[in-house]
Amino acid sequence: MTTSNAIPDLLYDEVDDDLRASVRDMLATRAPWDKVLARIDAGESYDASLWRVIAADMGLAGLAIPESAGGAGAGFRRAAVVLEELGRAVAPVPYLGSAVVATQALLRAGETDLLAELASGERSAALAVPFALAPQAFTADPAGSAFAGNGVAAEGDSLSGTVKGVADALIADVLLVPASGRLFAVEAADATRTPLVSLDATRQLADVTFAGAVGREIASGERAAAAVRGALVAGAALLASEQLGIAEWCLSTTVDYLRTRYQFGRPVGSFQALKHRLADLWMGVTEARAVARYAAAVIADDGDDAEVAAALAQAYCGPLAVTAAEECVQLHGGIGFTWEHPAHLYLKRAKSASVAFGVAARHRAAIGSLVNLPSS
Amino acid sequence: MTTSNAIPDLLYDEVDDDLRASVRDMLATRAPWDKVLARIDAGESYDASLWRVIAADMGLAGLAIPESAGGAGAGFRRAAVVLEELGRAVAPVPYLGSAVVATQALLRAGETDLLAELASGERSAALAVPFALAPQAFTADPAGSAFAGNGVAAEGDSLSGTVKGVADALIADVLLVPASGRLFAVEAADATRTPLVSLDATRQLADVTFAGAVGREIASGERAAAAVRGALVAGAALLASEQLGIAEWCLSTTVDYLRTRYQFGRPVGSFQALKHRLADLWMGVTEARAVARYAAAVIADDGDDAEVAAALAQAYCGPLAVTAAEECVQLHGGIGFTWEHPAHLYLKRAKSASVAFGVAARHRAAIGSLVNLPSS
Amino acid sequence: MAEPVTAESLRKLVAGFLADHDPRGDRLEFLRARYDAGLAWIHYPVGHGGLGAPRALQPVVDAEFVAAGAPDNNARRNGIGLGMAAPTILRHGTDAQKRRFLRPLWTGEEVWCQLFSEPGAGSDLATLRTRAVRDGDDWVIDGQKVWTSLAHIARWAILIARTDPTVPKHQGITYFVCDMTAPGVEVRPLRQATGEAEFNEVFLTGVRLSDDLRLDAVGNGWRVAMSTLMNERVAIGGGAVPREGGMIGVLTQEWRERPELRVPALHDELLKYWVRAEAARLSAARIRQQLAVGEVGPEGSAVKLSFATLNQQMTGFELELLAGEGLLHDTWEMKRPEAVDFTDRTPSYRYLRAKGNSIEGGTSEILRNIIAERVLGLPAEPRSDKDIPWKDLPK
Amino acid sequence: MAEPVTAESLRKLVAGFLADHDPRGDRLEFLRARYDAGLAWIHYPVGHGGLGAPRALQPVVDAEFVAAGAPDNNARRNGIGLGMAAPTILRHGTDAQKRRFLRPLWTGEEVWCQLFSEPGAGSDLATLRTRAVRDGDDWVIDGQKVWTSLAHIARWAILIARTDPTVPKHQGITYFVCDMTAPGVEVRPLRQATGEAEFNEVFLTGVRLSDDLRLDAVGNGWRVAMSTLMNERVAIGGGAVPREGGMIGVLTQEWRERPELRVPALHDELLKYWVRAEAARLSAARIRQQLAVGEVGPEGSAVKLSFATLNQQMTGFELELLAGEGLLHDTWEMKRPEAVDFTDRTPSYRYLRAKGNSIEGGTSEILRNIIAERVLGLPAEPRSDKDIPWKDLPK
Repeated sequence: MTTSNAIPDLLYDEVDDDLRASVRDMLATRAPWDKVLARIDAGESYDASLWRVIAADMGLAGLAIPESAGGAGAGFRRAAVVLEELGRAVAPVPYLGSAVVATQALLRAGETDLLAELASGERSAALAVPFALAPQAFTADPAGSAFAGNGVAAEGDSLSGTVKGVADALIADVLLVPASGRLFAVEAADATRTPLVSLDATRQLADVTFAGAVGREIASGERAAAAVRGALVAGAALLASEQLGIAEWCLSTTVDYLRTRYQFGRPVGSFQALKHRLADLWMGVTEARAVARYAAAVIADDGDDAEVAAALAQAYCGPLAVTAAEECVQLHGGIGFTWEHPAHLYLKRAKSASVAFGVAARHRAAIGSLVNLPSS
Repeated sequence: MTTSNAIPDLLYDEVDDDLRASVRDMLATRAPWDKVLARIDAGESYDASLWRVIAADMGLAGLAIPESAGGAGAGFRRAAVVLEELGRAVAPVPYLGSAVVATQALLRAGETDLLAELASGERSAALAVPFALAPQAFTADPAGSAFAGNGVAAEGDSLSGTVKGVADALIADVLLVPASGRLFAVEAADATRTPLVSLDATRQLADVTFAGAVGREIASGERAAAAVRGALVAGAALLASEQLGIAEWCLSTTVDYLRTRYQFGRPVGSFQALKHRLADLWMGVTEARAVARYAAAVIADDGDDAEVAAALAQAYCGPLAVTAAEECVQLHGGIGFTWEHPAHLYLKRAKSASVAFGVAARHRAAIGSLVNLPSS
Repeated sequence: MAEPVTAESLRKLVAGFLADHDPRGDRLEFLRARYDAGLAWIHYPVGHGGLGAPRALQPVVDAEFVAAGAPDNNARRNGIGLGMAAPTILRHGTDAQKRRFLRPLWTGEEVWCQLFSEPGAGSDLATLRTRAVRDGDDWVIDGQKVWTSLAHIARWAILIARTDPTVPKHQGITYFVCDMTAPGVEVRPLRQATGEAEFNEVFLTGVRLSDDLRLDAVGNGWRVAMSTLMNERVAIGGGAVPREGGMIGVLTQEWRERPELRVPALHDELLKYWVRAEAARLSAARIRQQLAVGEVGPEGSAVKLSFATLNQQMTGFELELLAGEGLLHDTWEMKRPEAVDFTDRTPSYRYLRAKGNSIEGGTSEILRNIIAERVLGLPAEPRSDKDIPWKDLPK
Repeated sequence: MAEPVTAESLRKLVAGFLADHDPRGDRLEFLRARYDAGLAWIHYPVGHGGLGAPRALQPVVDAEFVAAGAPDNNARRNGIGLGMAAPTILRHGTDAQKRRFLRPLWTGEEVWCQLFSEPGAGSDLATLRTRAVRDGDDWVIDGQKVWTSLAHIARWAILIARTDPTVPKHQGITYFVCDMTAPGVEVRPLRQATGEAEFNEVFLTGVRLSDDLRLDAVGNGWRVAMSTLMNERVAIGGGAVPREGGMIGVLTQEWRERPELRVPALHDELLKYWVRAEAARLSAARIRQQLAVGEVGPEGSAVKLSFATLNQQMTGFELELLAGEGLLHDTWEMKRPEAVDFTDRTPSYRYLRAKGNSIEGGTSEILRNIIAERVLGLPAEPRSDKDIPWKDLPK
């Protein structure tokens, strides 16, 4: 049984607060929700210029990359603050995929060249696995010839096969591809990326096909498996901060609306049934914040409890963000169900995120295995 | 897959209404809740004189027994109306155990002598299995030498062993005992019945021990197994009507209280959060009524859907009655948590009943098997 | 009708009608004749498409026409007309109004829509701002309506508007039939979270309606509107469903046919939905049995409420069950469907569309208020808005 | 204290104190000396058991005394005194009151109870009916209080009573210290659903309290009581728990040690509780971290609310997990426990006792109101009872 009774610092420090303020300001200017929505109507997807500002100009892509590899050495705890703000703004940028998942894969694999490129914000990367793949579902094949969870095989350095429903691949410059027990870096231009109509159009998925593309081996064997699994664990853990941001936006937007909307001669927010629901939601958000901060801290500190923390994060924060978004739609009444109100963007992002890295039920089952609570 | 799209009559007819009124009147006079509570304080259990009135004087023990066997031939649908009222009054009588479970066992076994005694109300019987035994957990041993679910073995007509936590045995004259693939009738006086301090003191459980007691064989082999299983299915199905009665009492008592209790210068029942909870509870009670009536009708008609109907009844009505009782305690505030208020009697009866014949989760699993929704 | 109407006598009547009218002939002619023969909605009065017969016998008549391969009136396309406008006109309209509107409504020649909801009103419908000002024999309408399905194909609308802002809000409302072809009526698509524009916004600018389009007395509109909405809820509480009908059937089919989707931890949740769906189905059936013997209860609201909750939860569960597949959608292009086609669309559409179930036709919150007050008899909230002139209300 | 107090300086102080006082000597003498040395509650002022030191350093002092095997003040037996009466007396009492009450309170010589709740008041505490009428230098108290734990062993009580029924309810209340040995104080056990009498009813009949037992000004009792209750909620939000501490630990232990109880359909539910318990634990830890750096937020209410909900659900789940065993109880005889011993009792006791968690110390409904209004800033319900004289309120 894994127990972790020592609890790391779960608060934000002043640097976090400053970071949050600058990211929030920048997003309010460059990516207000109506611009995000307009991109969807225009059939566009990721916002490359916004990403350039975040990754290169503000230098946030390298937050979790050590200074030795050209990063800021600030760790995943601070990256989590950025993710909260990106969730709060449903921003269409590949921060999670590139600055968390791919970054962690490279860190675990011991790769440094590509890491330096990511740190500078020049290029971005995505791990070529299905967005819905749960960490615990990714296992190195015992024969060492393939990874479970995607459909790519390597012959020498030549890769073939298709990975379905990959997040953040459409905007990536480099794809990290697990194949035949090894982990490769492939130029994205050498793969065929088919955009998919996605429930969450602010993080559009793609099918990625390799037809003899040349890969550069980054790691193999145990190290490769650990890199991919570690990347998925970090993704699941840090996604919780995005989900927290989504939930906070939904709660505060709903509260603001109900304070000013009058019905039956009273502010709607004075009706007790709604007050109690919002109080419950606030409780959930409060707990989600502790859970998300814990997950970020454990990943940042490379703690023993990482798998539990990540599973807990997705078991709790995934459904909570969905509940927050659903309450936001419902308590706005008709207006919250329209295309011209941002609530649906949050609903789609929250629901999609709750499936990412595996649904909550899978994470609960993972906890059962990790803490010795077997099903039978 | 069992489907049952044809829906029987789920309403009450005038005879039901009259029956309900007479049972309710009698219980209001003879077994108001403070008398029920006083029995508990006095360390007494079942109310034998009340049972005599119900079983013999009012002739209700034989409702579901055919006229040919001395009963009223009115069927389980009407017995369900009696059970609703008994639940509503948390009455300490063995109607479920004797007039439903034991009666159904005898009907299935084709026994008539004892059935006639039950019909007349002269004697009562209980099936000697644990109260928490789920119908689907009771299976005849393939070797035919014992039944799973209780611990009694027969050598010839001599029975030995102990059954734990049997309901309605303390007041029974005759025990129906599954043992070694056969079903026996044993004089209760020939067994040792150890009363247990029970969560629900209005239906006190007992451990029943046989030490070479002589049994009269009622059925054996397939017929015995079918009799016991059918009795448990009927018990699970009809218990739903008791649970409906509990839930209705809790809902209406709470509504009455909140209409007249003032806080903050208003009737407490005018606060919207409580109104919405009570509306949800009313919805649950409304659905529970349909489910309970369906279960009673299917058992009464010996329908193909009996096992699904019984599992559905316990999967839905068991938890609903518990919710109703819990809301009743909570919404009465402090007073509902005191010994001198009847709410705790309903809470204990509801919680205990939700475990009887197996908890809801077991019944859902049973439905999964019955309607071809396997777990993996 | 001297003889009591029975299933038998109705079958005979239909047979006689079919002998005289070829069900394979001109569709509209056939439907008009059916109306004139009193075989349209048989519980309506003679002369208005009915026979004054028990409503419970309608299925007998419909079944005979279906068996004969007769054309139907495409009821799905005119749900508001048939379910809401018609009963309201029947109850509150003049004889001339009934004669003018009911036949083309039933045959589907004229589609209806409903101009009740407003952006500023929401659940508190009675605060509506759309004004109707008397001008000679006409009324001049100005305002904005919203959530109007079918407005883009409708010939007529039922409309409520404020005729007196100086009295409390429920008292200053009047009910009209609005000519959707009148100058000043502008219909714009209203797009939802699904990307589709199933509804419309309707802008009314100086729309002139003659006074004979007014339904019932001036100032009596709220009462009339309430009877319209009652009909809506009865309609929603509607038809019989087999076990595993509707959304639970989608889930059980996926579970049975695609073993690779089965995650043990989702099994009990699936069965919980099965139990709740079956309980809701039996409960709806019991309510129909009550209706059939005349015990009309308030349980219809419960059916709508439990449907909305369950449908939302089950569509959410479907996306979890499908995992990666559930993250895909078909298109975000704006379409204008005439009817909601729930089960044939993508799971993502179902999930999003179901979110409207607890808003449209009375929010779940309002339904809970109704149950608490009208069924359980719990006291109303303290209200300050019932006695104040509409113009002085906080908004 | 010129020097800033540090953990180091405190350890030195305790060491010095221990050098002078044998922790194995007379218990009461030791405790009194500890109080007089300012090492009781170090954040209290000098002269009243403290050093005016940061509260966060208290654990340092306590740990030193524990390590030395010193006797403690049996804080559990006097929770109301320590958690509620003491801070209120400190803040609102006269110097004489502080000197009279605080030392024997801290040492445990005098146990305290709380006379706030009344049968007719409930969550609307301010409607209380207990009267206090001035008579010379005394006040004469008449009324009935309820839910009074420890009343049967208490020497003193904090009491609120109505001194002016002609003003609105919050304004006519005064706060007293009640002498539980005074004539006219009658304590009767109040039995709960568990069968035990953990609480009492207290009948006050012509009880005379001298005016120097009044705390703060006449008519100021409500404000004082609010500060008392604030302390209660902070106290409930209390201590650190290891992973799987409390009720979730009971469940996980049963699941691990008794494989025969494992029903697959209960597995995911157990894990759901695990997740929620761990989230609640981390959240409580985060709140303690905030408190430690001085960010006192309203999250304490959330800890109490989520504890109550989760504890009730988990104790209910335990009975389902145990099936037949869960249907048994130990005894229905009336007992009078001095403290709630949760984990060592039967599962049936836990289930029943947990029902009180959402009522005692502020109902979950009231806590939700507090969160909605004070944290989220949602508007209050319209209220008519704030400006009406108490005597004219509907009751």
